[in-house]
Amino acid sequence: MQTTALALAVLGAALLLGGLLSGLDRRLTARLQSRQGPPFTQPFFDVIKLLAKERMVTNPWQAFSPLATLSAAACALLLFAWQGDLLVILFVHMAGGVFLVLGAMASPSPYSQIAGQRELWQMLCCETLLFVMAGALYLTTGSFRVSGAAALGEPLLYRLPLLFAAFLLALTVKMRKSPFDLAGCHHAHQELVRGVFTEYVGPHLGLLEIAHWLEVVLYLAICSLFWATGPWGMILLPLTAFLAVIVLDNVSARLTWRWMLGWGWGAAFVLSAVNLFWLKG
Amino acid sequence: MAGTILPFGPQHPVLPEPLHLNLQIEDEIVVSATPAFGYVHRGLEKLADIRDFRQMIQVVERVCGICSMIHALTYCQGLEELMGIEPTPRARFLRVIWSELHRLHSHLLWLGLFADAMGFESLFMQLWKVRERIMDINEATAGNRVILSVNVIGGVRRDLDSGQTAWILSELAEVEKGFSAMSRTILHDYTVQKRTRGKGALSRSQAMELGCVGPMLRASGVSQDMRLLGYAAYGELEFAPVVEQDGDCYARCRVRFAELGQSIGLIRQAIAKLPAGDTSVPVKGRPPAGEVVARAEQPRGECLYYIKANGGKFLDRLRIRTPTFANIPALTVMLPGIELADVPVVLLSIDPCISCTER
Amino acid sequence: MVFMIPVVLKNLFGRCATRPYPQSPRQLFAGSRGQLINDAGKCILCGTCARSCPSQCLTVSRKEGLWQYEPFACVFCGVCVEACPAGSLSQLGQWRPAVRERERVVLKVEVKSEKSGVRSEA
Amino acid sequence: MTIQPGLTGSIFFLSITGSSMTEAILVVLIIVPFFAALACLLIRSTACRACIVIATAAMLAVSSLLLQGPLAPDAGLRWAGLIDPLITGCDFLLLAVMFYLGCRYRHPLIVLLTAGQLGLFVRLEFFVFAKDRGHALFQVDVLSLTLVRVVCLVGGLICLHAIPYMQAHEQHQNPARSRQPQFFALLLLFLGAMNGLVLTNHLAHFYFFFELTTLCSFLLIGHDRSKEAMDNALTALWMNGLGGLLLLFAIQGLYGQSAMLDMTGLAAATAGNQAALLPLSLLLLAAFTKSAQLPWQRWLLGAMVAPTPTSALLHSSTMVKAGVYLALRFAPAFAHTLLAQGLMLAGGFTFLAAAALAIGQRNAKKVLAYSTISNLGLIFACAGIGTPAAVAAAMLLILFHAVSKGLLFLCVGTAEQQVHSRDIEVLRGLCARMPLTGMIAVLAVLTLIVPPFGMLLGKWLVFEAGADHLVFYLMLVLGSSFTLLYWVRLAGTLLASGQVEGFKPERQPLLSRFPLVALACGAVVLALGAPILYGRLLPGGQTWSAGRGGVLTTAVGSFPLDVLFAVAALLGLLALFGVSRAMAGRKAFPYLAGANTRLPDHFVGPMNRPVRAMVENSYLAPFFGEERWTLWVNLAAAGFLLVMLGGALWQ
Repeated sequence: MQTTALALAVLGAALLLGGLLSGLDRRLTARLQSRQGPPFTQPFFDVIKLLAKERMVTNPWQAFSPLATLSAAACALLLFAWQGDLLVILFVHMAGGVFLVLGAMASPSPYSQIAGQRELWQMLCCETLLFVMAGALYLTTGSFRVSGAAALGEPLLYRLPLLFAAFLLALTVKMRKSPFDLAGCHHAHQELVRGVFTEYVGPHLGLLEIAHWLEVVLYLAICSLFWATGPWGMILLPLTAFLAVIVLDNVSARLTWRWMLGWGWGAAFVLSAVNLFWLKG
Repeated sequence: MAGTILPFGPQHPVLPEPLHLNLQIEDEIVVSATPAFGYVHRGLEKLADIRDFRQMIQVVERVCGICSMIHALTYCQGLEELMGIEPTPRARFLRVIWSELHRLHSHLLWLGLFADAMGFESLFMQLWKVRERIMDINEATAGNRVILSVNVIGGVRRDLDSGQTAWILSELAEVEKGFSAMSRTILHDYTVQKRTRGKGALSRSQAMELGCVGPMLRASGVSQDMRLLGYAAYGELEFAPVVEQDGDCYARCRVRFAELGQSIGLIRQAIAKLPAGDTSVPVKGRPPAGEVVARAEQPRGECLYYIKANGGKFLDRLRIRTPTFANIPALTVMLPGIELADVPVVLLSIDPCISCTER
Repeated sequence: MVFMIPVVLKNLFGRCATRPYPQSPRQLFAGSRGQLINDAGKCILCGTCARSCPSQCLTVSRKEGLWQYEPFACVFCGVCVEACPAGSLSQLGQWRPAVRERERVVLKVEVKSEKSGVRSEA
Repeated sequence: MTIQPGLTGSIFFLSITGSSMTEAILVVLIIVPFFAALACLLIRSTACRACIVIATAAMLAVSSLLLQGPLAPDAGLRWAGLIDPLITGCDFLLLAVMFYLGCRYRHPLIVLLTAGQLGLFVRLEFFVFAKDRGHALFQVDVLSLTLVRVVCLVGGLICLHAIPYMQAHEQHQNPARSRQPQFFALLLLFLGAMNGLVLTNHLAHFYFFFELTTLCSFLLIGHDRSKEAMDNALTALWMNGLGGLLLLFAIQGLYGQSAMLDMTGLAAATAGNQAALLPLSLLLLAAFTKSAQLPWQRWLLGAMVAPTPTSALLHSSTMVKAGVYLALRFAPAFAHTLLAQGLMLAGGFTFLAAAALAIGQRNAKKVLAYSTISNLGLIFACAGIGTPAAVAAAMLLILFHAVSKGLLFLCVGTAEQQVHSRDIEVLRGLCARMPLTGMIAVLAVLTLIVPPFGMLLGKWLVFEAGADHLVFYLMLVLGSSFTLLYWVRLAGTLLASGQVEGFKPERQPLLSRFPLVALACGAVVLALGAPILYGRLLPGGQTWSAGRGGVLTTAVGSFPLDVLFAVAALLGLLALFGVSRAMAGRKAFPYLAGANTRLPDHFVGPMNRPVRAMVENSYLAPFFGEERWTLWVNLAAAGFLLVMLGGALWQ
């Protein structure tokens, strides 16, 4: 019972944090573009409005996918909060991505189907880099548990600088920001309209939005592992990374997924592999 | 199997206007593209049957929301030629000023949309922020922001006093500062170059063969500009067309960006040389029977008006050939072979004005 | 990418270019073609405005003494204002406020009389 | 043990003749299929054949479940005098048949390889092997039990599915004379051979069964007698013949080291023996050919021309597992040597490269084939890592892979008979046309890639076991991501459709439906029973505490099965609710840029004509196409094999 209450509290906090981060993102992006931007709480109003709308689907699978994506994100976050195994957290998180893609591909819309495949490339980018990071965590701390990072005594960043750079790429991809907002970006001004979200409306879209908040929070939580020596590092490093991604979003055009796979991911994977060998060697 | 077939438009968020493309794609590479028209056809040319030749000025202004001033200008110049009217010198210079203001705001708008097509949102916002000053000038001098409605047969409806011209010059200096601050991003940014260089390239001969006009043609190395005809006061001003050789999206971007500076230079020259006098000559009577072809350089290229009058209040025939219509055939050559992600970029590179095209 | 950084940072710490319209509208420039109004006192119901209007949004009926205006058809070109021989038409320095329903302005004009009335119909 | 009434007659018969229960079951498992095969061949009535197949499948299933280890050390010894000459005799017959086939199809390579085998076998049998063979003929441990149950349960279900499949297949092919008797005889014969292969403890007998499965494979691949089928069957025969030859050399070498043919004994006796590494590496090479590991993948890809039950049974869930079985059986012998490291890298490379090649495939069966090769590579790598955790992971992977992959093959086979194509693009939207088969296929894919299902558990174990070997770990990371990619794409393609009006399962024969549903339930139940399975499969080591509070804990991590199952169950309930609500609600047409017509996937195209919006997946042939990469990948794989051999020679 106590565990359930605690889990709900963690999820509530993550939801609040995710929504506020989304609000901060929108506000800050607006200011960087010389616009006023919405209030910080706007994402909450948006989601509440979406949840209250009519349910419509083009394929019944679309009713299932958002639920699965959301529960995978929530489950991964809870596992993180309970200091679980990073590999398992990544597997669970990956399952969320799987359902997102399945939902997108289930619809007959060509936009959403093409975006589903792009999302797969994006997952390839993110997941490989994070799994390499899990390997690095193991090599440094002797354990795949996230608690190992805190027990290390010094910031992981000192030992994994190259991996951190690679992680920033994964974070950009995950936050759906330029130059990698390929499979669905926050506004629909993209050749694939809203990518994997194109065919979602109302409550289903609302759930996906919440899932996205939780995923961003999870990534920032993983980011905090890089400086897990104290609360300040655990707050400031992810926040800096978050802000850096938003600035990057505003100073670059969108690139193509071929570039992302060829140059972006290629370089990031090599960097992280070099970091891994360096740790061992 | 026929591969992927995608309806690109008419209501696609990337497109500023409803063009429809039937895209056939394989592995996200375009195999073929078939444009389709008619989604926003309004039959404006046919309105000549029920609106008299003066009212038609306001109608042709609405052919296009972005280059409205030059539509009206071309129409008025055509009728002036037919009726044998010579507009006053001051009117001719004022027409240049407003034309170039229009070109400025159109090019800034296009640069913004172009940036948006490649997902560069902040550049888009920044350019439109700069554009706001031009819109302010339009509103302060002509009364409206976009559809200026300044042209009449025989001259212009509004005048500029010395205070206004001074203010325009100072505002233009700000505008120049504004877009110059973007020049390195637009011309040298890595991500922008990745998305534009080598995309949708047209050789000189291809551009000529496909009948491209305006910046499209100039970007492929052809020095063609209707302003060289010397209509309005262009014959008395110094300028040379901006020409680039590569013929790709990047070259088109360079041409239009350079034309921003050129337009500001032309306005400065026109204000400096602005003669005194009336803004219009009184016009009596109706256009005599006969036909005339008028041409002018719009931001998107050559605009052509064919006017046939029968001596009555209503024109016999009005036919408009807009620059986008001339540039669209190039799409069928430029699109195959590029990535789906580059379709909006290449599409925007012709600066499509679909309302113009479909009238 | 680096070229854009100073620009966005300047935006971040500078004043923003947008304003919360319609709470704080911008003052229009002098000579802007805003809302069209007819001073019933000066109107002579000659019908010149209706004949010159390119969008045909004006109808004048001398018999009934009515001057009618469809703001939703009006293109705010100002041709009627210039054509008006009595100088009764003018354009305000502000735009028509946004409304939810279609409006039509019907003006009762009594030529050579001071009485007039304005009413709107949905 | 007491005899339960209602067991099949043969068990009853054998048990009353005085043999122990376990030995009776062994006989049922190995001998009965041979007789059933004979019956199939002789009785040409369709109904009778169906009855024989069903009865055999049921008998095998029950027997495999009843089989319990471990065996007495002298198990089967008293029949040794009977069995040994029998098998030796059959061996000569088998080699003679293969030699004849080589001559008949004028395939010099097969002739040469078979002649080599024959010569070597004669030498070994008459001049090398000692006559005294005083060791257990059978072994029943966790490994062989796992495989026997896979063979009997999954294999039995596949045989059932084959009954209606072959009926339809022949209607489509319309041969002059039905070849179904041969087909089912071969399937049943194969089941017996496979049971023998995993249960025998005698290396020479193992060789016999190994070759017998090769012959079955050849005959089944060539079943349709088309030119393509025959070519591919011959490829399979010569490649596996090479494997047989290598195996014989390995047997000779191993016998030379410790003078015994007891497999478990050999594995223990040669551990730490440097000189045994060379024969062991030959043994691994033989295993590689059997499991179609790179660079020997060609025969398995070619084998996909066979009727789908063949692919499901031989080429995904059972026969190809013979190779990994051999590697796992001898894993203790080469643990912690350079050879093991080489095996790990070669397996890891196969895992990665086959997964990458699968991305470029648009033939559904070939995707499944590449995925099989890829997963077998992972299992080989586990044998190379050799830790108890890795070996346990390997067994889990064998089990879960057999169930899910067999199921997927059956789904593709069922669909194939409706749409007459194996092209993924033709299968697009299968879930709308054949809701039951489609959804089961999607479920099967999900069991392969999503926690808490078994494959991912196995993979998690491999990740944790392999994290100390960086190159291997990176291969694992990349390979897993590629695997995810092609599976999700396949499942998404099956789902892609609009306008689903309720869930109305399609009509299909009971014998088609039952195996599908049973295997689907099996996949889910196996995942549910995972904690219990761990308890059985994992050796009782110090570092292991399986199933404590539903959390599987290792020294370096933990897998919270309880949480994941709770979430999955909750999600399932919510999904039922959500989907039914969505089905009841308003249906929408997809976004087609505002040009929709009255048909859900048509838009108004040029000249106002309706055009169908279509999507084809990106297979990226330039990046992942097999035409471009096969040569390079094979060269690299050969390089890894050389490294492996070099590792053996170096030490």
